[in-house]
Amino acid sequence: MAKTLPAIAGARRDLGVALLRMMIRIRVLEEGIEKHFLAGEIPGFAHLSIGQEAVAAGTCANLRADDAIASTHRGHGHTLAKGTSMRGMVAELFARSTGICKGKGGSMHIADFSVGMLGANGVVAGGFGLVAGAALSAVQRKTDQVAVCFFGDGATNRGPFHENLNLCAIWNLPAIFVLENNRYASTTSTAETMKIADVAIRADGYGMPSAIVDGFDAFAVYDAVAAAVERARAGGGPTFVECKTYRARGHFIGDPERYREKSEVEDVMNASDPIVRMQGLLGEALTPAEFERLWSEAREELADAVAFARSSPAPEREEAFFGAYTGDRDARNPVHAIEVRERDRFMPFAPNVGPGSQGSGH
Amino acid sequence: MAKTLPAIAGARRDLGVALLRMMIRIRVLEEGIEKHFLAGEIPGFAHLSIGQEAVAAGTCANLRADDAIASTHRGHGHTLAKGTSMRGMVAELFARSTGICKGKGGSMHIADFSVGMLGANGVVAGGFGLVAGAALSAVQRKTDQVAVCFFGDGATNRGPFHENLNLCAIWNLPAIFVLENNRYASTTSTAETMKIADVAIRADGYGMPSAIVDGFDAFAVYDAVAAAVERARAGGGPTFVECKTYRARGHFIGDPERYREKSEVEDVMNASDPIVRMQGLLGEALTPAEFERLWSEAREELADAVAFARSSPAPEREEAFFGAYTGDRDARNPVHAIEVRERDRFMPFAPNVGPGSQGSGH
Amino acid sequence: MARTISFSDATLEAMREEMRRDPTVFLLGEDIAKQGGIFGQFKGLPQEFGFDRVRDTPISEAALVGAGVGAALTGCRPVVDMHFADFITCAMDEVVNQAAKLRYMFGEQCVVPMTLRAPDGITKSAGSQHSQALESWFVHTPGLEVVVPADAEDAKGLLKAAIRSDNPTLYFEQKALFPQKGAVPDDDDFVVPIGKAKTMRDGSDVAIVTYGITVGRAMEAARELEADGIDATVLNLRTVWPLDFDAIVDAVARTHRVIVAHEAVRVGGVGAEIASFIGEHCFDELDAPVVRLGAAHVPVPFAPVLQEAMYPKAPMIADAARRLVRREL
Amino acid sequence: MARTISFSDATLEAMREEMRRDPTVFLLGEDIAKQGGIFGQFKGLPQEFGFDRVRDTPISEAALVGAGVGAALTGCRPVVDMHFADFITCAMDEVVNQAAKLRYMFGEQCVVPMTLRAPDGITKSAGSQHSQALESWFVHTPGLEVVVPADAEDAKGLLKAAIRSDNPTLYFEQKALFPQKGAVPDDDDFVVPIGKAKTMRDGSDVAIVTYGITVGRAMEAARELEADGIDATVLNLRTVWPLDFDAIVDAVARTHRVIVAHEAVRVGGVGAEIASFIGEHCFDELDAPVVRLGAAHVPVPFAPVLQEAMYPKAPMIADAARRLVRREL
Ligand SMILES: Cc1ncc(C[n+]2csc(CCOP(=O)(O)OP(=O)(O)O)c2C)c(N)n1
Ligand SMILES: Cc1ncc(C[n+]2csc(CCOP(=O)(O)OP(=O)(O)O)c2C)c(N)n1
Ligand SMILES: [Mg+2]
Ligand SMILES: [Mg+2]
Repeated sequence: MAKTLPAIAGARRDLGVALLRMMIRIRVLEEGIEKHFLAGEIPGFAHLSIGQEAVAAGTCANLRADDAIASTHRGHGHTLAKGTSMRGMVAELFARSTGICKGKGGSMHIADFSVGMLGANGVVAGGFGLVAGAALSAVQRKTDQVAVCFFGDGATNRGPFHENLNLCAIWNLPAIFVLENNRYASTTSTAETMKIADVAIRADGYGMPSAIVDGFDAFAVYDAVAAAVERARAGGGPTFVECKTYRARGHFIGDPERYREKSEVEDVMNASDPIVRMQGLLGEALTPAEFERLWSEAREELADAVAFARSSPAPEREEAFFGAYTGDRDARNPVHAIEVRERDRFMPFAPNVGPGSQGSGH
Repeated sequence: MAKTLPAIAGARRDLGVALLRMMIRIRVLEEGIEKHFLAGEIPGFAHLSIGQEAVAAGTCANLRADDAIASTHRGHGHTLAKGTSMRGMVAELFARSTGICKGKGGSMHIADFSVGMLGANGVVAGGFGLVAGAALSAVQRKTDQVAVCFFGDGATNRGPFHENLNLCAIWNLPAIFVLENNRYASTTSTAETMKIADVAIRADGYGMPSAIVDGFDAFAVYDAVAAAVERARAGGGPTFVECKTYRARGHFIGDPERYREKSEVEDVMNASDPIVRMQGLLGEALTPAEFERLWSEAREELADAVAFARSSPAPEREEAFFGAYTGDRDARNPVHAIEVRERDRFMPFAPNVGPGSQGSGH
Repeated sequence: MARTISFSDATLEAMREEMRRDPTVFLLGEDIAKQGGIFGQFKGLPQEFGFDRVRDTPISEAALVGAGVGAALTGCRPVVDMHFADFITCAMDEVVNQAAKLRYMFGEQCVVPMTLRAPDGITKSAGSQHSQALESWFVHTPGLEVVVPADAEDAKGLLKAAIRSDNPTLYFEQKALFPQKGAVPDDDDFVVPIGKAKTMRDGSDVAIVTYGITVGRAMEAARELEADGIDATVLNLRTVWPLDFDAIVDAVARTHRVIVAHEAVRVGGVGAEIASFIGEHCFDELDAPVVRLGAAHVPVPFAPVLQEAMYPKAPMIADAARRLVRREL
Repeated sequence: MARTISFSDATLEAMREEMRRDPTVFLLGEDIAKQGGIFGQFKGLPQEFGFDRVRDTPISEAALVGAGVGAALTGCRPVVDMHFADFITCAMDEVVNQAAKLRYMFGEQCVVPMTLRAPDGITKSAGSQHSQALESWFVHTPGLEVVVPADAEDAKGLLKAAIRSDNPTLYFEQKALFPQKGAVPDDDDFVVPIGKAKTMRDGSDVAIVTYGITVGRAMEAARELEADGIDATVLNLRTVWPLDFDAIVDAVARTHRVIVAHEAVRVGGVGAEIASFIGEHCFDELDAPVVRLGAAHVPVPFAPVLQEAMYPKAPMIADAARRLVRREL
């Protein structure tokens, strides 16, 4: 039905296509992650953002490479949208030495400082401080950079949400707080953990302006964040943007999802799949062939990334003992010297096998 | 000028006199603490609530002995108002074995479980969790007890404020949050640490009802808390009560107070001293003689408490090693057995002298 | 009579029995009720005791522990699930400055019968922020009891003891142990006393002093050592504070050679307390240095090959024992 | 050339010099700017560097440290004042799960050049919640550096080193030391290298390995011991992680009798790591058990007489040394 809308033209059309391309890349990447996780090629935990792609795409389209974002445990979309390569991401999830974090981080701890991606975070609400700090850093260094924090509804019940939003508000820091309100925190419905309909009201308690947008509409997210970024760059301080969205998959891959009806998921996705939504908004401005090409290009990109990951070696066991501190790796680094001395007493006898190590692809 | 108000009669008059008596007892106690602290009879830190007496008196007049309160570093008024004896308090501040906490707590860590006083707290915002828990406990044990949390404006910028108020709201716990907004957190004006005029707006973020009252008017505090207590006992959930008040002394005894003008303090106290205010509200209903008697009785009570404290012994050094765990004190208590074994290796050689020990009055 | 059940079911039995026994026992935690907990360790509890005594909470660790302390001060025996031990860091003031200190600083006016359940340890590439073993911090924090079960029997008996204890008790349950099966006595009043260790195996050549999941690894090492004619004692501490110093002294006296092993980081770990205690109190009993084994001084990495390289397992323990006995250190 | 200044002024000089040297250095803390800090340790800084580089903050420890980490990741060298070390517990996730781990788990893509200043220790009946010494927790947390100055020279040189370090560094400054005066070299580039200990006194009968405020107590004990003809070495560790193991081994080799002393709780303290390391690496060098001295396993009480009874001071250290030398343990 959305198809009957008037077509969108010019720059707006190009933006829409760019947002659509990004959402499709995220969808394809995460469907791939799901497949390879279930195939045992990806160790650890993985949390998918399928259904929420419009938030990552719409937000990051407003950012420069030198702007910062902090992400969550559900960060694949944010990471890709901020500009990280699929190769680097997939290799990381496959725990390979060529991963963006050398295989030390994985899905829950993926970061790419080359594009200002300060990391997924295994700690809910872990990103608030990092973003407050990145925004404060921009002020201290007198740049016009901004910092964006992605977080879920559940994270807004933790203390660091409160402390950092207040801090950013009183100091007018160039921070944007993008809430992905997907109605659940793991097995728990948001209605059970807060008495308020819109989390945005909490921003009033910090004197911070807020907006509530349809998180399935990448244009709506883009426009709200664009205004926030403009204000932040101009020294106007932080903004709170609540995106109403939905998690179409389990909390993590393998979640039995006893806390909601399958039909609820289907109903939401049938009505609001952000990719279908954008296709509808573009209408005539995007031919079926162009739409198909976006998918095929994304699939090729993923296939290349998976091949790259599979052909990459696992990290050397030796790597486990390096990298906690700065400094060169030889005995001149005191911390390392101690590690080596202690390790050499017994670590060499640690067998290179164990429950998880199958997953390493060896 | 308040003197020209119509006199108050009956039960309201008796309430007013009771509130006035309590405020005068608090004032006299704290002026005594100030004097004996400066005389070197009270070790540690002491924070005075002079100017804020109406909040402690007006709140606690609504509570039963089996209701709980959690206090702050500025807790003398709350403690006295909840029913602790001056003797127990002064002996504690004097670090005597007869103190309510055996001399182990002091001003910042004074508690009296016999009257539901769960403790002053050296950690700002330390009381929120204790009150949420006491309120939850009342629900679990199916009683109609309520729990009151006293806290300052500065404490509302800490995470535990956020987490615990939300928890109490969603579970409709019988908790009352009494904010003593005295305009400063130590050297820092509240205007610098939050962009909002009334902290009460933060309660909206939890769906918690709130009230803002003149914290210099003990009747106003009493009435607001009375309504909150009634709602809480009836299962209606928590209430936030913001009391606008003022700290007439330094943050702690000895504070140079470089962050505000002396005149500001004088202006506020001239206009709003809660004791003068109540005297005015009572008008003809309280004779000058009755008013004077309230002061003289309080002074006698303090003199008795100070004499009691001075005549009480300091704790035995041995006491230092006991009381961290439950269990009898002999070697059958494994924890204690270890403590004794380890202590006996060297502790007996710890000299009973040191910088602080002069303060113990020996 | 004993039955063989999983570690996770053993904790479930402990909860069920204690909640039946004492109406003031209740559970707080994230995602524990509706779906029975990440490890199924709470399955069926809300159905029997109601959602008021098994409460799903917001993500508010500081409030959960703070409220646990408040409830413990006022007549309840709350059990707070930390979801992952790593998130104790989100409630550290409540554990260290409140729970641990209130009884002492208030002159013994109160007790704090709160139990914190903290699923911890290294497994399945959970990564740096979901794999820590932090018990050492709490051994260094006066006022707390700290227990670490090694098997189903410990899991049940120590959880019951923790809930019944009037002191705040941290119960570190290692995630990798949840599925492991073991024998559990058929007795509703079976508890494992806090502060008492258990000798799992009695040998004269070397003593492996350990706790938690490393007990199983030590037993495996001991079997391996048997082949080389080395007879090892394995001491399961069960409680890491208060430590069973008498049992430790006894193990040293019987073997004169000691390995202390745990999964937590070796530097500053509980092993350091034990090894230095042995040095202080058993100096003349020792034929060789006390060897400490623990995780390397790095965060826990994601890649399985890295993860498996940095903490002690059976082969490493066995090798250390061999070298210790042969004086090859 | 050297000048004699107070410990607190030494930290002030370090801040001023580093803030002049590097515009990305800034300070966050509660009540530090308007009134110059509880110990006057920030006096004059906002006047020279402005209130943007010396920021009074809300009471939001988790945000201060979190923002410190974020600023450190993005090109600044923040210094965050914890007001009292006890309040690190309010930001423990930010210190342990963020600051300490990010570099490692992100494959060394970033550095975290943040300094946490933590005024700590026992003084003036501040009570259980304002008197702790918590360095041991952070020695057990891979990814952090931990320094504890003993005098004005250390205070200045270690703070400058901490600020210049690319690793997150905890700087524990003991409150009772703030007024103490000491000599400080006249050199804007004087730094005390992290990871290197300093021999304060060289004696052959016994080595007292210690750090922070206990160094002065050990020196006092050493003077007392001289009278009894006992010649003590006093090793000031300066950094407790990474420990200067070479200096420790050297002190043991020269004396064969060792006391490890600190004000922190003895059980699970840094002394346990040091004593067990000595046991492992210097077994044959030891003529007697390594003796650990530290605070008793209780919270710090309020009453002066109680407070003064529960942590080691010069007479206790001297007595332990005498008994150690005379083999009376
Ligand atoms: C401090 C902390 N507590 C608990 C968890 C476990 N946990 C991981 S994700 C999650 C739910 C988060 O919900 P929300 O913030 O809404 O994000 P969403 O998963 O919906 O994207 C929980 C409880 C954690 N990782 N960190
Ligand atoms: C967690 C924590 N941070 C900092 C401090 C130091 N401190 C003690 S009182 C205080 C100010 C508290 O202000 P407010 O909450 O408004 O209470 P008031 O002193 O005005 O009564 C501060 C910063 C502390 N005790 N605890
Ligand atoms: Mg959510
Ligand atoms: Mg205030």
